[in-house]
Amino acid sequence: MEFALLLIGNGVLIGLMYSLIALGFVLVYKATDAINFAQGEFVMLAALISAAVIVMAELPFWVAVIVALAGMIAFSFGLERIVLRPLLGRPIVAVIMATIGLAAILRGAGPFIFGVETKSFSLPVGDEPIFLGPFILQPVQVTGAVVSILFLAAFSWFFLKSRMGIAMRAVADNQQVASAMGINVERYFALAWAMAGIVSALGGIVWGSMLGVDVHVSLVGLKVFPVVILGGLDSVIGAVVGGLIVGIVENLAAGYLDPLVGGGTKDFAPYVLMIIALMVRPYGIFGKRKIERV
Amino acid sequence: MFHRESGYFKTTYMADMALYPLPIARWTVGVLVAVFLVMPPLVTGLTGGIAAEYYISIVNIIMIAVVGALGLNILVGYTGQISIGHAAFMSVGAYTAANLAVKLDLPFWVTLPAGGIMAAAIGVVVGIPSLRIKGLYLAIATLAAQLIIEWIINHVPWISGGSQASIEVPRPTIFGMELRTQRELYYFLLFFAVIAIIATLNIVRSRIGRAFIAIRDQDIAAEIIGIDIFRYKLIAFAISSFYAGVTGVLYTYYLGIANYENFLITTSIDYLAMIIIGGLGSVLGSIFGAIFVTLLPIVIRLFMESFGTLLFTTAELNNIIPAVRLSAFGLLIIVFLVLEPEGLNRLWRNVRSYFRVWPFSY
Amino acid sequence: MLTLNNIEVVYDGVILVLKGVSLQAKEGSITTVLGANGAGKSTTLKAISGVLYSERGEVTKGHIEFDGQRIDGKRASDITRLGIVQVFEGRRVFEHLTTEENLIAGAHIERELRKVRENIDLVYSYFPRLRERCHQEAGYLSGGEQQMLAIGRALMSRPRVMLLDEPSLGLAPMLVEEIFEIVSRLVNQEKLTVLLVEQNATMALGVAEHGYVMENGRIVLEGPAGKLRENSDIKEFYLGLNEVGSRKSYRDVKHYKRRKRWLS
Amino acid sequence: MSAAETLAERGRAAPILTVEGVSKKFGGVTAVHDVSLDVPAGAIVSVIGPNGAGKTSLLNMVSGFYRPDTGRIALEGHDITSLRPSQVAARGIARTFQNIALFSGLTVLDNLMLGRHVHMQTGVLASALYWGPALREEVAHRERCEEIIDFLKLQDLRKQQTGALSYGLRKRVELGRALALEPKVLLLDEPMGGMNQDEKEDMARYVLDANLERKITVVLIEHDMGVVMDISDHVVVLDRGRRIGAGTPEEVQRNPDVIQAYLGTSRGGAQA
Amino acid sequence: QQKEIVVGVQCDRTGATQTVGVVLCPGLHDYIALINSQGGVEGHKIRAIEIDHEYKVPQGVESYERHKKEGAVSIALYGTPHTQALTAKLTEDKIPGTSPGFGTAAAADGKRYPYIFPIAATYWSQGAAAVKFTKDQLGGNLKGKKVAYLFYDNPAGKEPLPILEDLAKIEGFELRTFAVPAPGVEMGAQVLDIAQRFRADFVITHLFGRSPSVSIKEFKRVGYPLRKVVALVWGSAEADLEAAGGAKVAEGYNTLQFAGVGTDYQVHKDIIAMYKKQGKQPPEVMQSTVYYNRGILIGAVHVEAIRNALKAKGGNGTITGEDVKKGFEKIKGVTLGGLMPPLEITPADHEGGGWVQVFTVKGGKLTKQSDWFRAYPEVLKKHIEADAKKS
Ligand SMILES: Nc1ncnc2c1ncn2[C@@H]1O[C@H](COP(=O)(O)OP(=O)(O)OP(=O)(O)O)[C@@H](O)[C@H]1O
Ligand SMILES: Nc1ncnc2c1ncn2[C@@H]1O[C@H](COP(=O)(O)OP(=O)(O)OP(=O)(O)O)[C@@H](O)[C@H]1O
Ligand SMILES: [Mg+2]
Ligand SMILES: [Mg+2]
Repeated sequence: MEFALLLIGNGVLIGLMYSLIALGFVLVYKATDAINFAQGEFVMLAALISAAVIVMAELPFWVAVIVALAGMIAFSFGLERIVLRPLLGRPIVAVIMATIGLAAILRGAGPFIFGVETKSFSLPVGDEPIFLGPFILQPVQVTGAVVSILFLAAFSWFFLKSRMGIAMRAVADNQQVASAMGINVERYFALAWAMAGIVSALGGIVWGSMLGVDVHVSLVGLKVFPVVILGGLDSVIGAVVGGLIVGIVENLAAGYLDPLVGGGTKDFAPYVLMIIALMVRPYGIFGKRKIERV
Repeated sequence: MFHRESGYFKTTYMADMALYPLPIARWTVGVLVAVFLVMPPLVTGLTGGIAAEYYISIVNIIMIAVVGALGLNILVGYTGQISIGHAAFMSVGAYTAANLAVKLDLPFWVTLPAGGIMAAAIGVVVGIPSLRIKGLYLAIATLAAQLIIEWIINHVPWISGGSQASIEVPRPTIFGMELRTQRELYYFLLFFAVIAIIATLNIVRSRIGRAFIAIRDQDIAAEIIGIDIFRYKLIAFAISSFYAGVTGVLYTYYLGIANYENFLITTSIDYLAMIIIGGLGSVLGSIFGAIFVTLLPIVIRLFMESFGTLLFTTAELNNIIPAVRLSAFGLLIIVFLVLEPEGLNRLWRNVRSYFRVWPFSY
Repeated sequence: MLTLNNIEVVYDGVILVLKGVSLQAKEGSITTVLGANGAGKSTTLKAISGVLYSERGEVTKGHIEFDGQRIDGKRASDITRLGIVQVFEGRRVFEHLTTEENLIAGAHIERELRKVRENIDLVYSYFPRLRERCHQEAGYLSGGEQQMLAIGRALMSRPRVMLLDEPSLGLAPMLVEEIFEIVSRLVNQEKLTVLLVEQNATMALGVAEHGYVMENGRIVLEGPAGKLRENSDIKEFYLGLNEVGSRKSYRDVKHYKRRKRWLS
Repeated sequence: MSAAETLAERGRAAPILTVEGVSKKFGGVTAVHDVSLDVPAGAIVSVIGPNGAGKTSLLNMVSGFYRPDTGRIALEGHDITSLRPSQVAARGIARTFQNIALFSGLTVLDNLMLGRHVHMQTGVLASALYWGPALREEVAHRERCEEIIDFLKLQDLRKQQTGALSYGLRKRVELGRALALEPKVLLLDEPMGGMNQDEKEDMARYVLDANLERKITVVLIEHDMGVVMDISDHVVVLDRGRRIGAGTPEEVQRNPDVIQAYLGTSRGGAQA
Repeated sequence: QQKEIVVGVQCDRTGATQTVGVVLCPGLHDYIALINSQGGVEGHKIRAIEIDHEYKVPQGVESYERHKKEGAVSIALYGTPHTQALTAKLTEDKIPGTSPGFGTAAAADGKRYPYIFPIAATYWSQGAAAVKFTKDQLGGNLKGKKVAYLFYDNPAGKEPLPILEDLAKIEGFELRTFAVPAPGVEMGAQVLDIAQRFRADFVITHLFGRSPSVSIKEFKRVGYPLRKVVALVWGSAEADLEAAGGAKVAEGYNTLQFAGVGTDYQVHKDIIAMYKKQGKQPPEVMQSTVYYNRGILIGAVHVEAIRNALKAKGGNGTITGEDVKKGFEKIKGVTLGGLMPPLEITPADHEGGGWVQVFTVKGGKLTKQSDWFRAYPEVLKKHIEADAKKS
């Protein structure tokens, strides 16, 4: 029983770390209807920037945070401007493909620019495990979880209550009409990408310090899919709840299912759960359903 | 394929509905077929035996890719169901054929359709969620299918042939002749590529294909005019996975081994890239896309190899080429999408419609 | 106050849709544009509001002036800031936003929160039905309610000019009247200028001061609404009246009837 | 044949479509409440009512798109209440949509051919071959579609993509697609919406011709009272999901409930 | 007579295993350049044509055909799926290919796979060696001990399983397996299980990519001593330690190596001298000695094979893939000052003995812990023979 509790504890923390990455994905989808297949590479880029500042330039951690935030915001702005804006209103698969192309560019150019060797840095929270009852918590993961929850609160408020948030949802709903309401559609798209950039920057720092920094960091992008689908592609709270579910299910699967079937079920257990969940709720737990009327 | 339409009148519906209603188009197709038939000896004559093997090997890989891309386009381009798990069906086909070929000693003309049918059956199962799940949610459900199929192959030795998950397959034989060299495999692959192309052209212009497009454009209306959309989505999944299964089998015979690590998500994404870049909902686009995605990295590399030495040393080049090739691949995809989001096929049509009235442009 | 001078509009770089359209909307009155399907009425409105560009359309000739300022080529959001707002054909509410959020989005250019609240109350006073549905997702409102919301949303920015595209489309007769009444009231009370595109010519010519008839991308007839109502072609093709002025029955329409086109 | 005679004659015809006490709720909203309706074979029956009255929802239930919470729908005496839309279509009910729902990537001809989907049989293998029976079937059905093309005067547009057509033409193609199904009952949801007088007259003509020449029973939703009163044999009025009146056009026009809920009193109403 | 002898080099500098490729391939090239700068092999320059295949099989096939076109007499393969995919082609075309540390373990059998040369300890040999090391660490007796096997859940990860299971029976220890599925960025549950539920006495890990470093971090977190962990060859590089937070964090961690570690070998001095002579700095990747040295090893084996082939031809005439294959099969006694194991490749044994060395993290550095050794050859032989019978 205690083992199960420990597994769940693991799952909660790692799940919230997944959410951190999923949030960036959800923001972009929610505001611009674009699926960002380069989310993992975004995180990798942020991690590379932070590592460059800390390891190569040997500057303090907080400088790295600022540079990574600024860098990712600038990058997202540029990306929106150069790549995604011309694709506005084009078929959704074109946007998907563009982000796949972007992922290739980042994977090719990122290590080339920032150096191929693996770099590591640690968060100022230290490396010593925290003991909390039976739980042994890794400070990095705790940090990631806290950041995730902070973002959840901030973004939930933003979209539900703030006028900018409402405007952003209006843009997502119908760009043309939104522009006729005096909403500067491009600016909101840029804003959405910048927000995704911010989340990715922090995701990159946390994951980068956990995994060590090189191209492999981008692998965490793969974890996003079951998370966002379970929670609902366009739901901020969904990203967090989805992350928690995936984290917990993964851990329980590894703890209890693996010994039975003799293989790593961790990766596909969440996917199986996801399909079952989708059969019941086709738009995820919190996703909004498409309004279909004739 | 530059043809002019004026001057030909069709007197029967049959003539109006032919695949290539204009004589000039029939001629072009004829010439193309002839070119493809004589290509290997021609290339061999021009470049010498070993070099020819290389060039033909590239054509061979493209022809295999064409089959897979056509299948995926039926599902994604024509029926509008995005799939990111296409490669998994290829591995289903590959292992089915490999097991039949090794355990039961069956020849390729049995294992090939068998691989296709098995993949189609699994495809139908994977398609079942499409009853309720739509759009991107479905796309990611197919990603799940990819992972689950990979997992099963990896963990069931009876399918995978052991912990290495690879099964060596004897080369295909025709009339007692074993096909080994690229030149010999060329005709083998060409045969199936052509069949796949013709079958796709026929399917998409007939009742089934129209139903697919109807589902893609307006699923509610499709259902209300009498199309059982669930059934047709499953049919689309089945046909598409059949093609994928055949692709997997062809690939297995081409390599002489079945191995699921040839068919991971990256492969699925490559195929998706082919049809998006080539043009969704277009047979010609699938072919263009297969060519483009296969050739692009090779061309970029050859280009860099030829001109890079002017600026860099070989050691530097070894480091630069891969990075640049990957980035350039991504960049070209993006540039291309920004310029023509509807794909190569659209670009081709624009060129063609320009020439159609040429030299009397408006 | 709003003048279109000989404008041409091209879609996709090749499809010429408006071929030299000139018209004016007088301040504080309703000006209507009639015309068959595909004549280019909506395109005209989109050219004014600037949303044309998001449909790959472009004003290639002529100019559009508002208060003596050229506005063609400006971005849609900037034009809205000048006080011109379009109510789209076919309602086009933000489906996933609630009624109230739709209104808030409509007031995007209004900075003061207090004013936004005031405007919402004003809209609710015009359309009490909307208050009842204020927390309902707009996509599930009925057609009429969506139309009210679309107009109400446009009012939220306190525009000086409202471009109304077929407000009666799909609405029940009583509602059509109601909406036209409200529009007239807005024009009278709030000094709103309205450019109205309508298929329901009877209603449109009833409330408008001046009218234009558009055919195939050109203005083919214009005049005061009263005059237009008397025009025999208008009577037959837009009002459905026969020569003697009484309504003819749809059952009596012949299979092959005479078609009138002013120009082509 | 005067209108009155037709009606008397048709009133006696056996109902081809019967709707008995159907209701439909969405969350808290009752879209349709206990509505019954008999559609005599060969008649044109109009359903009118304010926006949100539940007219479209009623059609949606008939065509199988919504499943009624209660009640029963029958075609020629056979229960079709719980059939799926495609099965309903196969039984012979076709419809058009309030907001046009054509297959925009296909040509006019292909849209009509799709209308004939339920009458065709070709399977996957046969169509991959496109030879023999498959080809013969295509040709045979192409002929039927050509008849409809002639009927609706769409000859020039056969090979045009429907996405590029004008609104009025798209509505006509949609009617054509429904007719291609060779339905027993045709459901039309605001076929004249967004049209000008001229086009409405054309559309009314086509509907009447389909009814008289092709003997198709028509259920019509329309807000243009001029059209409704002129061409329908029978009118049913809904309000807030309930049936508040029914009868001949004249009766309905005099019904005070209907006037209060729907028609109002002035020009916008009857356009007369 | 050939002026240049072409060797094909498949490499992954942009794919799933790029962190290996960017270090390993330069090592290989540097060694060949060194040989060329010393006058080549028997007077022949060697041209190593590298093609990056992005760890994708179709590109691997294309690169193979390209190498063939360029006239390659041997090919340094890279990647298990690629090796599998090309096995048939290599045999048909009679071009030998090397697959150190990947490919099938059964390919050690030169009779069965005449043109595939693992040239280094296969996963079977590594598994056996890891058990031997475990036994030594646990005081020479494994009876009743608990050994955990933490592996990447793909064919390569699963390959040592039959050997481990067999040895568990022979040595009487309890083996439990823990799979880490791709992408392996998280394994909290498995490590927790090993440390707190199973309570393993020793852990053998066989992980790839990012997962070795994640395993180190997780073991640290749950407080499991790293000195009771031994990693097979792809979890043993400096990069893995760095990613885990630096070598000091990983104190005690044991690694299996099939090439020497560090830069204290003569070749390194020679390579540095070569760069100096060209007026250049030696490449930074040289500091990643685990992979760099493996690159050297691969280069050296190819060079030796070619040397043997040329010698057999008596210095004149052109050598073919078939000649080089025979050249491989004569390799013996090449040590590069201890960087290479006492390799002895024969027509029957393409693995060359299956030697490994253990290096342990001590004082923030990978330090040599054992000499070259191999373990349980009889068990391995039995498996190779059984596998050959299967087909
Ligand atoms: N985005 C577009 N791209 C290309 N052509 C267009 C586009 N929008 C409209 N058109 C064409 O421009 C012409 C005029 O269209 P418009 O919508 O302005 O007509 P309308 O007068 O408003 O008709 P309706 O009464 O049907 O609304 C039509 O022929 C239409 O096909
Ligand atoms: N799928 C649905 N989900 C939720 N509510 C719905 C749905 N379909 C219809 N409604 C509601 O049911 C009621 C009736 O709608 P319906 O579309 O049938 O009206 P209608 O009579 O056709 O109106 P109109 O004349 O405006 O087309 C409305 O209040 C509508 O909001
Ligand atoms: Mg319009
Ligand atoms: Mg309706």
